[in-house]
Amino acid sequence: MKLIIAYIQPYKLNDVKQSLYKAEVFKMSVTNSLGCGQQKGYHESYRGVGMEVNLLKKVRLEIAVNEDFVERTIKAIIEGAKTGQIGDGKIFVLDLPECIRIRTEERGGQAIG
Amino acid sequence: MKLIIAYIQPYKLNDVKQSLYKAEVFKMSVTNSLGCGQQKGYHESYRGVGMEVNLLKKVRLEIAVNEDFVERTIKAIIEGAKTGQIGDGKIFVLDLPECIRIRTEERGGQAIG
Amino acid sequence: MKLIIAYIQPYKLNDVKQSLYKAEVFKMSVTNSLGCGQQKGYHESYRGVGMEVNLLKKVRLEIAVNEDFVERTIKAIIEGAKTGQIGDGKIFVLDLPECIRIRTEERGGQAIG
Amino acid sequence: MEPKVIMDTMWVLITAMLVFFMNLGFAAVESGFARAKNCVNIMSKNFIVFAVSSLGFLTVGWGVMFGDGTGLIGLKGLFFAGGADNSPAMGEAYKGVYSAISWTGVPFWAKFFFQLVFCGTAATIVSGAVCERIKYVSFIVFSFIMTMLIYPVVGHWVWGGGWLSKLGMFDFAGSTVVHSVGGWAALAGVVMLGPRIGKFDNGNIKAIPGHNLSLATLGTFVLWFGWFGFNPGSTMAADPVAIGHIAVTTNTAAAAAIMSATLVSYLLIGKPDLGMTLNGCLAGLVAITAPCAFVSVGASLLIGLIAGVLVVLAVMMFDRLRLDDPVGALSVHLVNGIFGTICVGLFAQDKLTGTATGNGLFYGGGFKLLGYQLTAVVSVGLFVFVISIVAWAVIKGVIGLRVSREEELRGLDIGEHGNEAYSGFQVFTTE
Amino acid sequence: MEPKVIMDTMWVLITAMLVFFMNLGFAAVESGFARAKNCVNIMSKNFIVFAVSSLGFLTVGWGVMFGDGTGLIGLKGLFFAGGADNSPAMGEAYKGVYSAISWTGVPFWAKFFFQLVFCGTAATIVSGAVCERIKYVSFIVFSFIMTMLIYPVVGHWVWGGGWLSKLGMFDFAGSTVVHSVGGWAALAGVVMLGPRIGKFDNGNIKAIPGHNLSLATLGTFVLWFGWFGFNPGSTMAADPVAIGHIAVTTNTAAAAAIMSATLVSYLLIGKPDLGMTLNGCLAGLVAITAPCAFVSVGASLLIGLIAGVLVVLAVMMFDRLRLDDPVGALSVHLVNGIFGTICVGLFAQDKLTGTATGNGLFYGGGFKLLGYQLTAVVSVGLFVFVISIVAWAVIKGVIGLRVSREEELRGLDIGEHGNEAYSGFQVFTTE
Amino acid sequence: MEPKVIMDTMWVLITAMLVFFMNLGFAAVESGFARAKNCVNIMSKNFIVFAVSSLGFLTVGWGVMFGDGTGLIGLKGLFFAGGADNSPAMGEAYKGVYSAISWTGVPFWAKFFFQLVFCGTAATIVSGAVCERIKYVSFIVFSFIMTMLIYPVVGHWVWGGGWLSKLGMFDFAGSTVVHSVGGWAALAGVVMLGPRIGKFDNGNIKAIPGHNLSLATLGTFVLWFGWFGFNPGSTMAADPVAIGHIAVTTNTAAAAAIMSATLVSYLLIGKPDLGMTLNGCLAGLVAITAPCAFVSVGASLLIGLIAGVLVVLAVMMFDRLRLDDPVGALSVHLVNGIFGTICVGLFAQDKLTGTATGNGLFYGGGFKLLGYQLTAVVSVGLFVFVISIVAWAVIKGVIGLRVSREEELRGLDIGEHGNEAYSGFQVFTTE
Ligand SMILES: Nc1ncnc2c1ncn2[C@@H]1O[C@H](COP(=O)(O)OP(=O)(O)O)[C@@H](O)[C@H]1O
Ligand SMILES: Nc1ncnc2c1ncn2[C@@H]1O[C@H](COP(=O)(O)OP(=O)(O)O)[C@@H](O)[C@H]1O
Ligand SMILES: Nc1ncnc2c1ncn2[C@@H]1O[C@H](COP(=O)(O)OP(=O)(O)O)[C@@H](O)[C@H]1O
Repeated sequence: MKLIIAYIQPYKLNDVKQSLYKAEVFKMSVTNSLGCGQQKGYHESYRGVGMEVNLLKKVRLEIAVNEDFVERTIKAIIEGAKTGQIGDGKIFVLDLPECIRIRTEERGGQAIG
Repeated sequence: MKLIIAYIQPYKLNDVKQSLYKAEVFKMSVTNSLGCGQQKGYHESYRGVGMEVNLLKKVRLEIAVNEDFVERTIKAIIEGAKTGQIGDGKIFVLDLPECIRIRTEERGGQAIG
Repeated sequence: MKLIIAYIQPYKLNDVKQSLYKAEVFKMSVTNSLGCGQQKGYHESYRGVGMEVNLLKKVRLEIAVNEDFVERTIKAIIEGAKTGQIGDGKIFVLDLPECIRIRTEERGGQAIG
Repeated sequence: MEPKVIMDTMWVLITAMLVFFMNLGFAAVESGFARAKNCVNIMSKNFIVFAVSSLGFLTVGWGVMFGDGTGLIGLKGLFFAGGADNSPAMGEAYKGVYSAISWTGVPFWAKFFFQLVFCGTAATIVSGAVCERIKYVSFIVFSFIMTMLIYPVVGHWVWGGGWLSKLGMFDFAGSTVVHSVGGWAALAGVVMLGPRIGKFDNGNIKAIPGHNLSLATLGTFVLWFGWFGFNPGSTMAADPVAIGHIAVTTNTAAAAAIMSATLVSYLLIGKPDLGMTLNGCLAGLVAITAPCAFVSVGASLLIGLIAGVLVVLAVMMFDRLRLDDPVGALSVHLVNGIFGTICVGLFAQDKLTGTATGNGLFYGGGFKLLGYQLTAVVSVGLFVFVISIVAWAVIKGVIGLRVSREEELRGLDIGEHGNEAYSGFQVFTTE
Repeated sequence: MEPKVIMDTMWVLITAMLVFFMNLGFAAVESGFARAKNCVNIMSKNFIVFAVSSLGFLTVGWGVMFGDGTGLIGLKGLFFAGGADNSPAMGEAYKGVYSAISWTGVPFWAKFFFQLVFCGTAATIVSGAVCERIKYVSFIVFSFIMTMLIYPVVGHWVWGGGWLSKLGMFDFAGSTVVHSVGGWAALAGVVMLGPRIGKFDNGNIKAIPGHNLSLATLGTFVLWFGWFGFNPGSTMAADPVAIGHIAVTTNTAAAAAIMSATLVSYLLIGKPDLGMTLNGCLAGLVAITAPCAFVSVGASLLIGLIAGVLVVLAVMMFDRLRLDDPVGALSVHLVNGIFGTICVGLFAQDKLTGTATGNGLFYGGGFKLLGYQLTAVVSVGLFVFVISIVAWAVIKGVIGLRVSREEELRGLDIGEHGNEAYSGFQVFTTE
Repeated sequence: MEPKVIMDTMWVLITAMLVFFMNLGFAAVESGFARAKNCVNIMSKNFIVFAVSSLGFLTVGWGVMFGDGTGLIGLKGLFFAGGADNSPAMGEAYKGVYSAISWTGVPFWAKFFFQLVFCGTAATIVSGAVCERIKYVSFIVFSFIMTMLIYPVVGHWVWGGGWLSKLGMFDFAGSTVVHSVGGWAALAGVVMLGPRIGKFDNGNIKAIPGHNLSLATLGTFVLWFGWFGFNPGSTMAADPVAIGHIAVTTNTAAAAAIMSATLVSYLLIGKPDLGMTLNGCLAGLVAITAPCAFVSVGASLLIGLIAGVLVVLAVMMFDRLRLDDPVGALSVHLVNGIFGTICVGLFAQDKLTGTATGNGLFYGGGFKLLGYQLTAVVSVGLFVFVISIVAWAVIKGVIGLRVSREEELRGLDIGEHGNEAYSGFQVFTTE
């Protein structure tokens, strides 16, 4: 099993959810996050004092899937999130040795979905 | 070492903390998260326009433990979070090759606790 | 590649960012989190009823780097976050088999930076 | 029209507007002391309750309260405030069916508007105590009963020429008529509803912090501000000496109660709890409401100091009694409504600003006045509590009182209204 | 000076202050119904707009509105409210160039201040409808045009001795002059701007929830409160019977509209939507603004009930029409401004509080008065909509109307002001 | 009682209520400009400070300010406002120990209440400047000193028949007595406390954004609203011409200052900063406070324009001077309090609304009046700053001024009160 972590532009969340559903990936966890990358930040000021903001609002997805779902999940995320512009985001794939469904205490592959 | 990630129902956080303490797991990190899984969402509306909410509030736990603590930690989480109803949540277990305590720069097993 | 997760004191975020820049680590993701560790909590009360707060505000960093960057990244985080006092935080290092840049669909090492 | 009528009408209307504004204060205090997930529901309740009052008091309440009738209830001109009336004619000159309020020389609708905002206050007090678990519709139904029957009946006893006023009991601006009535009805609601999930888990009392103390503080400021309409306005005439005096007794009691409540909470809790400071202010205001025109500024200081102590102890007591009152409505309005009513019997000085109350106990008046005041406290308490229990019980039987456990956990905002109060904000609800 | 002048001046100034306070209400309602990322911008717009009005109305607006002139526009004493004037002299005794407002016996600057706050209200109405996408500077420019030209011209027609007043059309406190004018200008802005990104994606209507319904609720309370200055104050004289009557018709219409809007939204949407309840209140207030002094309390109840229904249907209709009005300004001010103006023609009772309006249709007055009212609705609508479209178009051409897509996505707070409204809070903006 | 007394009393009390309401405004502005973690503390300070003022001014302050005595201080009827007094008797007819304020014909407690709310304003100004680092108790102690000694002494000089009033210096509503006094005391506090952690790290100035600009905006609206009590009310008599005139000069100055502050911040910072717009409004209001009754509407426009520029430059200057004033209290109240006092000497027109001020410099009055005004600026500045430094120093020695570094980092809400302002919300505090 794999644990897929993806950072995307916040306003792309709905599109990514759509394309994940199309790919029959229905389960995920979403967190808001601040990201610092290639995308340049912006300038804020407060009462005459300026400040550079380089931590931009991003949405973090965490999706646990079985091996055979990895590629389609990645493709789905890209499909939903890609604009070709800097700031689109990243996908990280980790190995996931174990997974447990709390409700049933099932383990492994069948616990994921 | 292992990194245990668990998604639970928010109102179960205190119970889980209790059972983790009982299992002598004292260290953890907690983040709020939105989850989409088997549990069905609910309907909201705003000024006459409806919307389906399927991202439900969840609490995300991150617990790094040594091998010999893995099972008791999992058991403790289940004990605290399980209601037998859809939405109870998931536990993901990742390998954790390295761990450093910033304060002492200790590494590995003794840095975890 | 490795995925480095670090928990630090919130007010140390700027220092850590500085030292990471010095170490030429420019990309990261930041999330707020609540942590429970050695650092003792504090007492709150509300309308005459007391409560122990042991989940303290922490900042969570997630940084994906290539092997050759791992040590300097860890050093940079420690440099920025270390005060020698309880609560300084932890660094966790995970293996990162795969990494994709959504914008270009590049994979692996060159997608990280 | 001669100046006096004009000036009195301006005074009555402007102070009535200030009292109306207190609705905002109650909404802010009560929602601020509750959790974010129930904020829309509380705002809705506190918003619609004045609409309910306006219709309830217009259609029936006014008639029951001020219509000529028996010592117990008004009977004439019962519906739609439609009885004969030749206001602003006063006293002897008055010809109409609302003679109990013919002592003030302002046009009819000005009288009505002023009395309406007081009725609305009594109704809105209930909202806070029953919040975070009551069904929206059930609260609305109760509010109709409150404004068409419960409040007007007590109002008739004290201000509508009923038996208590005949007896010689005095409640200048409504410690009993408004605050105790609201408090008793709230207590009945709290009893019938039971505590919020998690409040008294396995025997120990859990703190359920309010989501927005800024809101609660602003709300308390607004109530303090509105009270300058509530008390000085209750002269229903621009009597310079009286309104000046009342403004100062009112403010002094509030100030003293703020200090004592803060100090006591510091001593008992270890730190000066903002919630207690705010409740202290309201406690002082409620306590001075009945005696504000009858007592000296010095006495108002003393009354305030005591009220501030009472409210802190009461908040803790109700917790011990396992009565879950999320906003402290009982400690503020019930406890101090009673205390304030009694204070008239203790601190009143005859004719201080005109009214012949006779002297209170501490001014050589003996127990006479105090006795009348206590009679009112007991009789009003009994009547309102019993009838409210019945009303809540009937509502419970017919449409139910409390939302489902699942809805309570997710929050009434989504359950009752399908709305979120703070869309976009990360709100972490672990209880 | 004799008492009457003093009392009238106090009344005019105090009610004017209440109307001024409505600026806070509009700011709170409009920002509460919008997203957190645009909150600073909306607050800025609603804050600066009254400064713009103050300068615009002082320099030119007042003269255009009240200066003696033609039936279409004021011409004398045009600039800096500087024409000859011997207020508080009234009627015959008045010698000056602002004779259209010489029916009220208060000093000149009191008249000016009262009229200014009304002008400010009309200007602030626009802010909400065009929010979350309009450039700050473009809004400021339009507000100058609004307060120096558009509002004063219509004001001249109805209140400045212009052709509509001569015709016999009646708008007591401004359903047409203030609310419809604001509404039409807002509609033109909405049309010229187009909807917010994501509102009408691929054909279906998307909900874009407001970020702070506490704020919106407090704001509505403040507006309700301020309306007791808006309507009763429009007597511009402390006439006891009239102001008491108006306070009650105003409040009753609001209460009725709250109930009907809540009920209708419950029936149509399935749950009682707080936003609709709040809009309902405002709808009732706008609708009763024109007729408040001319209709009975019973009629005001009916008017309110209808207004509450209208506003809910209107909100849904504008969505269907793909007109994106984030705060419901059109449904409240335009739709009910028109409705209220018409109600005068339907429910008016001659000389009810003094004014010789003649009777409305339902009181045997036939279609005469109704005809005048409709003439006003149509002519004002045409004039304001057309001139506003032109104004918006010119602004668009010269400085542009709408912020960039990127700025709109990130939020106007950062783009236009470089500020964040809720620094430190985790705000999750996925649209 | 004859109408005049009644009308004047109504005016005095109603405007006093508006000034009281400004406490809400200050609380909202100051907490909105601070961080979420210190919100409960600021709300507590701004809430309790009026209670402190009420008790301090009642027990001693009033007597020091208005008691007959020397040119420097009041001596008669010192305690508990308890001296002989036969108000509302005026002038000759007045028999009592508070003759300095016998020019107004309202009952005693009305005078007291009006003066109390001004004292409260001076005290509350300090709160904002010292926020986010001062100990709760230390602030309370200073507030007692402020309201029992510092403010009343200066008040005696200017309004209590003291040497400055004898000299012929004029401060109509308190640019000096209220705002400069508050400002100087605040400056002393800022100096003694030092900056917040992180504000001036390694030499450069860091922005520490406020947590809630909605709150700050609403607060500023409330202050603007309250100022219509502050300035027009300072007639302490319902003089129609004067109060109308003052309402318009007050509003015009605010409007002009808003525009100029916004423009200047746009030019200097690159974008129109909302915080500067809000401070601009307050700056205009503070600046017009002294001259509001003595200058023309045109002059008020000019005064406002300058005030708006001054406040923006001042905010930046204090940062450069490493004086950490989180809410801009110094720039608003101190700088513009001084500026406004000077404006009397520049723009005053003799007997414009009755008072014989003599003409200011720009109206051919030469430097005479200006000289008196400057004397007041300097003497008051010296007195208040020195005595405040001493007071702060003593408090520092005895109980300490500043919370621990650890507490400051975690926030004073938890440290001082054990509360959280926004329980449940994810607040990200990285400084
Ligand atoms: N090496 C990394 N470690 C952690 N997070 C990263 C890393 N690289 C990118 N991210 C996340 O992805 C987001 C988008 O990356 P960015 O470089 O701005 O866009 P792009 O990858 O298209 O150049 C960043 O804001 C950050 O949250
Ligand atoms: N495959 C997954 N990847 C990421 N998060 C998941 C996954 N499955 C479940 N979750 C998280 O666990 C929560 C509970 O899962 P859910 O399916 O609703 O309950 P149950 O597992 O009892 O059926 C979800 O809301 C989501 O946050
Ligand atoms: N085993 C662990 N698993 C997850 N998070 C941890 C663990 N140990 C520490 N943390 C995180 O690191 C933070 C600091 O740890 P703490 O023990 O308080 O400091 P120190 O490591 O210096 O003793 C904690 O608040 C928690 O967020």
